[in-house]
This record gives sequence, structure tokens and C-alpha cells, in this order.
Amino acid sequence: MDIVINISSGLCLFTGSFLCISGGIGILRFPDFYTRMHAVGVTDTLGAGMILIGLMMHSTDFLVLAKLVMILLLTLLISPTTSHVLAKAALHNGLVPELTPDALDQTSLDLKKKGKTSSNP
Amino acid sequence: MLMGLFNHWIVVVLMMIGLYIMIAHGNLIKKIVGLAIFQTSVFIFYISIAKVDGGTAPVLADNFSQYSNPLPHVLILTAIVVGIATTALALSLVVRIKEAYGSIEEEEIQKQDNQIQSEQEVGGQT
Amino acid sequence: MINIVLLTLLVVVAIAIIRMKDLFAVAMLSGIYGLLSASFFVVMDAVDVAFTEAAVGAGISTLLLLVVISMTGRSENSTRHKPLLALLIVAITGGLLIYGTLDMPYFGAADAPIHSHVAPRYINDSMQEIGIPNIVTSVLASYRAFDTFGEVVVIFTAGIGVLALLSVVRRPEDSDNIASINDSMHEQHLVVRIVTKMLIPFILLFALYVQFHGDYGPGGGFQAGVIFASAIILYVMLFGLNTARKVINQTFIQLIAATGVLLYGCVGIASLLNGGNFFDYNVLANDPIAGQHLGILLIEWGVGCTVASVMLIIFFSFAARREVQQKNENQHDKNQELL
Amino acid sequence: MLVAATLAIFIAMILAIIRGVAGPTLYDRILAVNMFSTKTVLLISLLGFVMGRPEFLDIAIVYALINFISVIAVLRYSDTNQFKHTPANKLSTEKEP
Repeated sequence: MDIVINISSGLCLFTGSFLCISGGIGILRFPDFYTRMHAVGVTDTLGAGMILIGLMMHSTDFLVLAKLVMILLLTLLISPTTSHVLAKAALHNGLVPELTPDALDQTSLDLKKKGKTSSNP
Repeated sequence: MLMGLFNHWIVVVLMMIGLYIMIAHGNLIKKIVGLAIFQTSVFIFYISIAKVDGGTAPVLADNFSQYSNPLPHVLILTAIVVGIATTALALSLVVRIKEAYGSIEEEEIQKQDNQIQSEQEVGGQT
Repeated sequence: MINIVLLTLLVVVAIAIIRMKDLFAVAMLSGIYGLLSASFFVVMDAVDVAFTEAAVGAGISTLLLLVVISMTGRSENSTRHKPLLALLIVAITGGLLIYGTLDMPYFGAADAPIHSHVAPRYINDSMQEIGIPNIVTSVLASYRAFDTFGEVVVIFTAGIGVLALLSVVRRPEDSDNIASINDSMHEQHLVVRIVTKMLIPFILLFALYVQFHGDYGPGGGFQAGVIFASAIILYVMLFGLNTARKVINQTFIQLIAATGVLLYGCVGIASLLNGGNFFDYNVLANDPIAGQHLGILLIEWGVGCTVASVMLIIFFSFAARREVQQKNENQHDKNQELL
Repeated sequence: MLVAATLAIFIAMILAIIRGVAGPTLYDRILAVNMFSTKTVLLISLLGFVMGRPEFLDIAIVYALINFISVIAVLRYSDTNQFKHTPANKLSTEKEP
């Protein structure tokens, strides 16, 4: 039983760490704000959740477990909201995405040329 | 020696960074941030001298016997809250200065002060 | 090992703060700086301090900086006066201080003078004398209660100072104008408003937990006060100052701030009247331990009230000042259009 | 595994600091702070287990809450004209298409 818990918590921690680092690389390497936010927003929530679940398996005390669950719930509630708020504030204050609507149209045209139909005509 | 005194040296470096910002920058908000850095370096100093090797947080528990020194923690805990209160006071002074002078750059404020003073002197002579 | 990484990062962030011209970026970096130093405090076993620094250094002080920067302008003037002279002064002072550290006991040494004098008494005897496991709380609220009283009075005075510097005269007709300024942005943020409504009760409850759990774990009046205030600050930011003033009256907050200090002082007086020393809680009840518990509970409550309401007073003053400024600017713009 | 996860968090923190220092826009910095505080929550939780005293998780909860409050503050106080991302006060060097 002990070894099962150890392995599964190790797996969770490993996945979480991997996601965190990939989010970090994403925030460093992506070209503009919105893509960076995509990298962080997606990996942060899942990575934090994975690490917290991994820790929950280690915890023996009930209070510790309850606090970890609370942190997990808070992260799940707060992290997407902050991403939403940030994107909205940036767009509202006129930060232009590098991928402008014109460029988007261009991409969908390219896709049509290749014979693929885009989902939003 | 490098490992033993590293914390203290970092504290000195941080303190000097804060001091440099206080001396060399004219912007009042930047000065307040410099003051905060200086303040934090003092906090770090107190907390790092309180640490005992192999010690744990000073909350008594059954399976621990070695604790870090609680006294600096108490001093710094109150100092942090007092620090924010004084920072708020400084920031409110900055707001008033901005309203009175239209600027928060030290040099412009001094220029305006000198101008007023020289005008007063001219007025006094005539 | 972890502390070395954290301290190096602190220096990197501090140097970046020097180089930064954009004050908003400076505020953001000082937020990172606060978070880093709080992590350092956790590594150094100072959980109570980390708690306070997290709520204060990373939260409230960044918030106040943001408010003030939005009032006073964002960019720093590029002129620096006499950077070489400043560098010289800093280098000399730093060199002298580093020379001074050479005599210091090494980091973590258990036989350093600081650990041999008062601390063993606190660590060994506080359980028998005070009866609560968190030594920091027992030193803060019982052994050094008079010192803490001084700190609380300082915070109270700072609150009065901010109020004296920034308070604005409110006329009834102003409130409509200000409300319209607020609404223009609030209506858009439905998601945030709902999430905030879910979070605020939780934050208030958590603040009370921190307040009363301070005897057994990290926490206490200072931290609880800041967290409690931050919940209401969140409400102010999303629902506007006027709505918040209807929920919690500013006069009432000012009253609470004074009551907290008064409660703290009264505990001291009560122990004097019962025949003990000032802040000697042993005489407050029949049993010394019960007396200590009662005294610490009351004092932490007083501290929490004062800190929470002073933080609120400070934030309300800044926010009200900013709204008046904004209103004047809008009026100015309108006048310009008319001309 | 706990130590390895702590190390990973540290690497992510350093990357976030690099982005926070480099900018270039204001929102990149806010994003970096946001990510940094999430990582701090995880770091505190992990450190509690590594150091053998996991009962101090309250600190991590405070971090999570403070993170939210500071993002809301940025939203609220970046709404004045000086924060509009117009070419005049554009701090970034975005490429023209």
C-alpha cells in the first residue's frame, strides 16, 4: 500500500513539475503577451493541481489535508479568473495581439485553399 | 567563511542598493521603494541571525527539541506592520506634493521652491 | 542551500528595480521582491514573519504603490543627480559594513551570543508560564506586551496622519458623479465580481481563523487584521467606494481603530487594578494560565481591530482622493470641450 | 521526488523573474508576478513537507489570496488614460506586420 502511494504521488509531482517548467519556458519563449498568457494560464492551474494532489497523498494529518484541498480549490477558482481579468485588461487598454484579425483571416483563407474548411465561416 | 557569512554580505548589498536608490534617484516614489528595500534588508538580517542549524519553527511540538530563536521574529513581525503604516504616510505625503507642485521629481520641486524664494527676495527689496 | 538561491534572486530583482524607469514595473517588481523575501522567511523558520510579509509586503504595499502611481504619473524622469558620488558613498559604506561582518558569528551557529541570553528562557519556560505552543505569540502578546502596545499606537498614529493629509470633504451631490465614474468600468467585469463575491466570505472567515488560531500556529492579530482589511479592499475595488461606504461606514471604522488601542490599554490597566504589573495577565483570572489565555485573546483582538481598521482608513483615504482627482480631471476635460 | 519538484519550481520561478525584468509590456510583468506567486504557493507547500513541518500551510493560502487581490488592483488602477497602450507611451518594440 505504501509503495502504491509513493509511486502515484511521485507521478503526480513529476507531472506537476514538468508542467511548471514548460509553463516557465513558455512565458520566456513565446512571442507576445497573449501567447505567453496562454502558456502560463493553461499550465499553471493543472501543474499546481498536480503538485497539490501529489502532496495530499503524502499528508498524514487531517488538518494538513484539508488545507491542501482548500489551496487546490482556491487555485482552481483564482487562476482562471486572473487570466481572464488580465487578458481583458490588456485588450481593453489597447494592447494589440501580434496575431491581428487580418492575419487570422489570412490563415483561414490559407486553410481553405488547402481544402480544409474552417469551423467559423 | 563564504557560506557562513554569505547571508550577511547579501544583506549589506541589498542595504546599499536601497541607499543608492535613496541618494541617486530624484523620483519620490522610487525613493520610497528604495526605502522599502533598505527596510527589507534589515528584516532579512534579523531573521537570518535568528536561524539555528537543525532548528525548526518556534511553534512547540512533541517531536522537536531544537528551535530557532523566536525573539527576532517578534521584533520583525511588528516592524513589518509598522513599516507599511509609515510607507502609507510617506505615500500620502507624495500625493500631497504632487497636488501642490504638479510633479514628484525632486529637482523640479527644488526649482519651483527656489523660484518662489527668489521672487520673494525681489519683492522684499523693492 | 535554498536560502542562497533566494537571496541571489533578491539581489537580481533589486538591481532590476534600480534600472527600471517605468514606475508601474517597479511596483510589480517590488511585489516579486516581497514574495521572495517572504519565501526566504519561511526557509529561515520564521513562519509568523513570512505570514505578515506575505500579506503586507506583497499585498497591501504593492496595492498602495499602484494607487499612488495611478495618481501621480507613471514614468520616472531620466535625470539622476551625481550617480558617481552616490556610488562612491555606497561603496565606502558597504565596504565598511562588510568589514564589520567578518567578526560576526557564522550563519546558523547554535553558540552565537544571540541564542544564549533570553531565547532559552522563552523556548524552555513559555509552555509552563503562558501555556500556548506558539512561542512567537507568547513573546509578542505577553512577555513583550508593552513593546507591542507601542507598535499598535504607532500604527494608529500613522492612520491618523494619513487621514489628516488626505481626507476630503464629501458633499452629498458628489456621490452621484463619482458613482457614474465607477460604473463605467464595473459593469464589464461580471466574472470577477461573481468570483469575488464567492471569495470575500471565505477571506473574512480565514482572517478570523488566523486571529484565533494564532496561539497554536502562525498567525495573530497583525496578520488577521491585514487579511480582514484586504477582503474589504477587494470589495471596494470592484464595487466602488460609495457602495463600500454604505456597507461599512468610515466613521465606524475610525471608531473601531480607536477602540482597538483602547481595549489593549484597558487590559494593562485591568491587570494593574488587580494588583499585578502593567500587562501582567497572571492576575486576570484565578488560574495564572487561564489569565494569560484571557489576556492574550483580548490583546490580539485589540491588535486585529486596530490593524484592520487602520489599513482600511489608509486605503479609503487614497481611493477617495483618487476619485476626487479623477472627477476634477473629467470636469476639466468637459470644460475644454465646451471652450 | 519532493526535492526534485522543489527544484523544478525554482527553475520556473527564475524564468518568471527573467520575464518580469525583461518586460517588454506592462502586462507581461503582471503575468510574471501572477505566475511567480502561484509558484510561491507551491514552493511553500513543498517546503513544508521537505522540512517535515507541513502544518504551516496557512501561509500558502494567504499567498493565493494576495495573488488575486493584486491582479484585481492592477485591473482597477490601470484604467486611467496613462495606461492606454497608445503608440505615444508604447514601451514595447512590437514588430509591424
